[in-house]
Amino acid sequence: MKAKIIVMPKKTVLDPQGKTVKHALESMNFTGIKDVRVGKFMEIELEGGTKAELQKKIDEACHKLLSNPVIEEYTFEIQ
Amino acid sequence: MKAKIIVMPKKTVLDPQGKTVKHALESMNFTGIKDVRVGKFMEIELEGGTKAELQKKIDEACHKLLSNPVIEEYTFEIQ
Amino acid sequence: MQPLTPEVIAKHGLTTEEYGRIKQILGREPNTTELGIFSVMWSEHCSYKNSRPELKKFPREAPFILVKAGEENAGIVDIGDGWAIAFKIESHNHPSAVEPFQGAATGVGGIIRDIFTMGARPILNLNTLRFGPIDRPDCGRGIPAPTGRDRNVAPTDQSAQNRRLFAGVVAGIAHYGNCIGIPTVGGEVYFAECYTGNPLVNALSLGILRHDQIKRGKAVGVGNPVIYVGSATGRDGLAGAAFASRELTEESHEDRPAVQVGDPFMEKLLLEACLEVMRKNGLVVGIQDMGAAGLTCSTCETASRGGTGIEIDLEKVPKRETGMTPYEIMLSESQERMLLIAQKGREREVEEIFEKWDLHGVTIGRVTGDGIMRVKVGDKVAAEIPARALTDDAPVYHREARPVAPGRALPQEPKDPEKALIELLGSPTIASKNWVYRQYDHMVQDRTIVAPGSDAAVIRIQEAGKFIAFTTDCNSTYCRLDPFEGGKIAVAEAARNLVCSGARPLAVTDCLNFGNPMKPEVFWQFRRCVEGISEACLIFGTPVTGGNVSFYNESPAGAIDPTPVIGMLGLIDDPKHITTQWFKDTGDMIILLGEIGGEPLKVDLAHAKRIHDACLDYIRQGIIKSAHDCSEGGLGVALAECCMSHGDAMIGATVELPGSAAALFGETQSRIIVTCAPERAVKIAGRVLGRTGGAELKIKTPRGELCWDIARLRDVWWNSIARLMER
Amino acid sequence: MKFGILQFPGSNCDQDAYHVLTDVLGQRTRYVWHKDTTLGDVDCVVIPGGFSYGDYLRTGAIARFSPAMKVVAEHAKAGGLVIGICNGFQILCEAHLLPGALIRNRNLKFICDWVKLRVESTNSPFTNACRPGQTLRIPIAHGEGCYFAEPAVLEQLKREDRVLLRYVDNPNGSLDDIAGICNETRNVFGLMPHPERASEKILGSEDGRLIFESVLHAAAHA
Ligand SMILES: Nc1ncnc2c1ncn2[C@@H]1O[C@H](COP(=O)(O)OP(=O)(O)O)[C@@H](O)[C@H]1O
Ligand SMILES: [Mg+2]
Repeated sequence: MKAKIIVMPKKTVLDPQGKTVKHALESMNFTGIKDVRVGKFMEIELEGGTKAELQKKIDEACHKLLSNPVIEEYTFEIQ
Repeated sequence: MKAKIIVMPKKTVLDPQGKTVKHALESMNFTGIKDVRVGKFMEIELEGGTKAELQKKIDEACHKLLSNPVIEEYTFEIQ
Repeated sequence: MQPLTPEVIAKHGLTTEEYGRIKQILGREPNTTELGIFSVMWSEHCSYKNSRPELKKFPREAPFILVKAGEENAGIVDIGDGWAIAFKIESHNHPSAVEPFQGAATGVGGIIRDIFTMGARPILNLNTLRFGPIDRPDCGRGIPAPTGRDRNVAPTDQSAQNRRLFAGVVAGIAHYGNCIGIPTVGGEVYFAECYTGNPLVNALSLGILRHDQIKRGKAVGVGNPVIYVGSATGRDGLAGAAFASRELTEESHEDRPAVQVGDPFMEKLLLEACLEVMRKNGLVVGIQDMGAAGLTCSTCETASRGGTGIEIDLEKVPKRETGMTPYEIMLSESQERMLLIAQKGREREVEEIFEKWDLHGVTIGRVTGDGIMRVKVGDKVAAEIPARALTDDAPVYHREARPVAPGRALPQEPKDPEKALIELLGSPTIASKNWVYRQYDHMVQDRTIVAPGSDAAVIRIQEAGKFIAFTTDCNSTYCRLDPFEGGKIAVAEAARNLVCSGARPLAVTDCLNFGNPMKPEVFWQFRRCVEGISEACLIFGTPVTGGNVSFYNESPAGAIDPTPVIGMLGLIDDPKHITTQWFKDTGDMIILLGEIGGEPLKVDLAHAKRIHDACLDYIRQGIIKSAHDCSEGGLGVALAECCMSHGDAMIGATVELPGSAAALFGETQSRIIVTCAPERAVKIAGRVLGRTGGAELKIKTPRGELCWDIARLRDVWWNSIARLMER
Repeated sequence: MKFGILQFPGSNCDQDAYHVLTDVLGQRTRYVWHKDTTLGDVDCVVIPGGFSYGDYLRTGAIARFSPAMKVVAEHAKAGGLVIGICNGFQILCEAHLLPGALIRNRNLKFICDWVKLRVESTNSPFTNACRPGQTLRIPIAHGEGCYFAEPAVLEQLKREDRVLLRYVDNPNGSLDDIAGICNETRNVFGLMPHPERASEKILGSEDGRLIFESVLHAAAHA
């Protein structure tokens, strides 16, 4: 199975990277951009375990290791 | 509308970050991990334009700026 | 208007008496925004209300001081030929405990702003770090994790937690300093139990400028525009007062981040743009960065210093989020923002320079003549307070101090001195810090003559044809055992490190990290350390030009050991004087300046000064080839470092020591190991220890000969931290 | 010979390069602002180190689109000399003026240290003052200096003698120990180490000067 995890800076936290990318796109004449946010995408290939078990394990991993709860939030999917 | 973009290192490019995450997960007693890859996730909020137009624009942005075809590949979705 | 309940007042950290004083100043009840403004300006961080009477003991005067301690954002000293140096150290301990990477990064960003605010171009950074032990599988004894956030580790494994903090802090400092292009040229790292749960992160920055480029944080010239530039204001760093803002806002239901995210790229633009604006003839009247309590602090302080008032309109303030209240805007700690007071009518010139750097300067208000800090939202007044009341009328407290009997550090007789030296060299506090400084760009700007790895960093100022040395020092164990002696020793060690590098000590900045000052024992430690530092600074002729106080460094296990970090600047008169700690040639004489044995926890300052002067004198006469100060681990560690700290050219030594092995590791103060060509040894007043040469360090003692392979010593010393961190 | 040093928002080794070229080598040198649309009389462009646009997104990714880079590409196409140091190398790769890419160091950490480099080819305007096989001592300071290219590209680089510098002890995981390469026409050079930090004895090495002196040598014999 595969876990796909998205980790994004929290909405209220400054995202310097997103801000800079927005500027760059605009200076390339890309108009109509309201906001850009840049985060991480992780793909974990897994072996064994039921979906429910993995769900729990991945959630724990996201919380403890893969994201920084102080400034980031995560979502994931297991397929 | 919103564009959600995933940029991942190509399979042929080494991904030390993925390897490090794999190790860290294993040292947390997370077993059965076959592979971890770490990439980027970008969310762009857009105003104006039809979906088809945006599709074209985002594809161009991905190709030109948001990813480097030498080392990365991208996929995106517009919602 | 909503009445302010006693709980709201208490949660703002204000006492009933302080609240009474606020009402008296205003002649009415404050509103919540005003309460927030008073609470930050009267906090320890901004007002130094608990420490000010003690800090007055520091010697602060000298003919070469251009901007005195406490006058401005950083002190400035004259280094001759019209050139000057601004430097300062600041703590970012608590944010780093919560989020090590961003906490440390924004600490670096903050101190850099303090320097360029003065008109100086920052040319070097240092960092002083303290963590709990990183080398024990389980050292926690059940102390909970600092944040309850246990990334990557099981909660009981404190050592792993400390490693995570250490790694995060170093990466954060690297991130900010490297990106902005200021070399991080030195610092220190200690590991001790008392910092578990309360790491210390002190960042220091130093900049250069011409005398006529000094800028002040003064709002003068009624009618002059007040210009805001830099990052937009968000709800950053409001966690401390989050309760209040939560009650106050309906629109903001989101979690407020306690931690600010730094943007070193933005700061680089600000740095370049501000220096360019400041250097344009008469354009900038006053300037101040927005640090803690951002807008509040910068507006009322500039007005207070200028003897004026200031009026701003919050509608004009660039905001990152919608629905922000005046309270939130005034108390936000968003990073990378500056406030300028420009000359009226020349706004366009300011804007043009900012635009060149892709920044937007926004005029948010003007200087007034009524002495009032007036905050408006459009036409509505949100706060109206006499500016002086916020800065000069802050309460001052004389806290109770209760002495603690001094402890003693007795040198122990190691059973196996050969093993003991290897263990000492491998212990994280003594081991090489290359794992740290290799992550810092310590060479950018083409100034670094002596990189991290010798007693002090040596930096050239090519634009002025000058050379300076810088070091930070503090042994907090000494300060716990005897705060007065510990304070003296910190200054003496800093001076010694400079002297060993060929520099003449000039001036000091200090970062006083202590526990809760309401505890009389802690306050006594604080007072005694300050007194010790003061006495030593007097003797060495190095006035204190500024610094920072960080109280409330407490973990569940209690207060940290007193940690008054000394940052000291030295001047090198001639590049020929630049000296490093490692042995240079085979066959040289090894000579000790100072005593072999002696009371470790005492420093005789007059004696120390004589040793320093002698050492500098030998360096100036070109007699000695290397000089290394003896600190932690005594002669044994110092000799080993002389042999192998320069990886490309290691040279062994054979020395003879009288007395027991304790003499080998005892930490007697005021000692320097120097080398010279044999025929010049007669010119040196010291004790000949032996000669350099070979691939071993051999020490003959009355109990027999000890011998170490220096490659082995090097391996243990050089790789110890990397092995712990990357296991 | 006139040098032009590019300045992007976030460049931070621009002044170092300027210092070495003017004060140490006595060359006529000026800055080229990233918004400039002409190089004027510049013969050799130096793209300095630093963190252009904060290194956000990818190193060099945003700088590559600046107006000045457009004229640098034209300059290169016309045979003009271009040196990209560190971030400059990253920008040249992003701009496709050099093949491959620079990715994160294998240990995921920024590394600032002295390294030894081997001169693999002296057949270039950037290394002609070196001896073949000469070892140079020059510092590195980067977080993303691991060179990567597809196997076919690497083959071509080797076949065409375009790897000019290799690390003696690979510090960052670079493919085939590559520290510096040039383009097909040998007038565009990218390297991760900082020769401008090793051009004065007092800074610990003068080996970096050989790179700049090669350029002067090439110009004198052009
Ligand atoms: N956090 C740090 N950042 C940069 N350099 C450091 C750091 N910690 C230690 N160093 C460097 O390592 C060397 C040894 O430090 P230290 O053991 O404190 O020396 P000393 O005892 O002579 O003061 C010094 O050059 C110092 O600047
Ligand atoms: Mg020390």
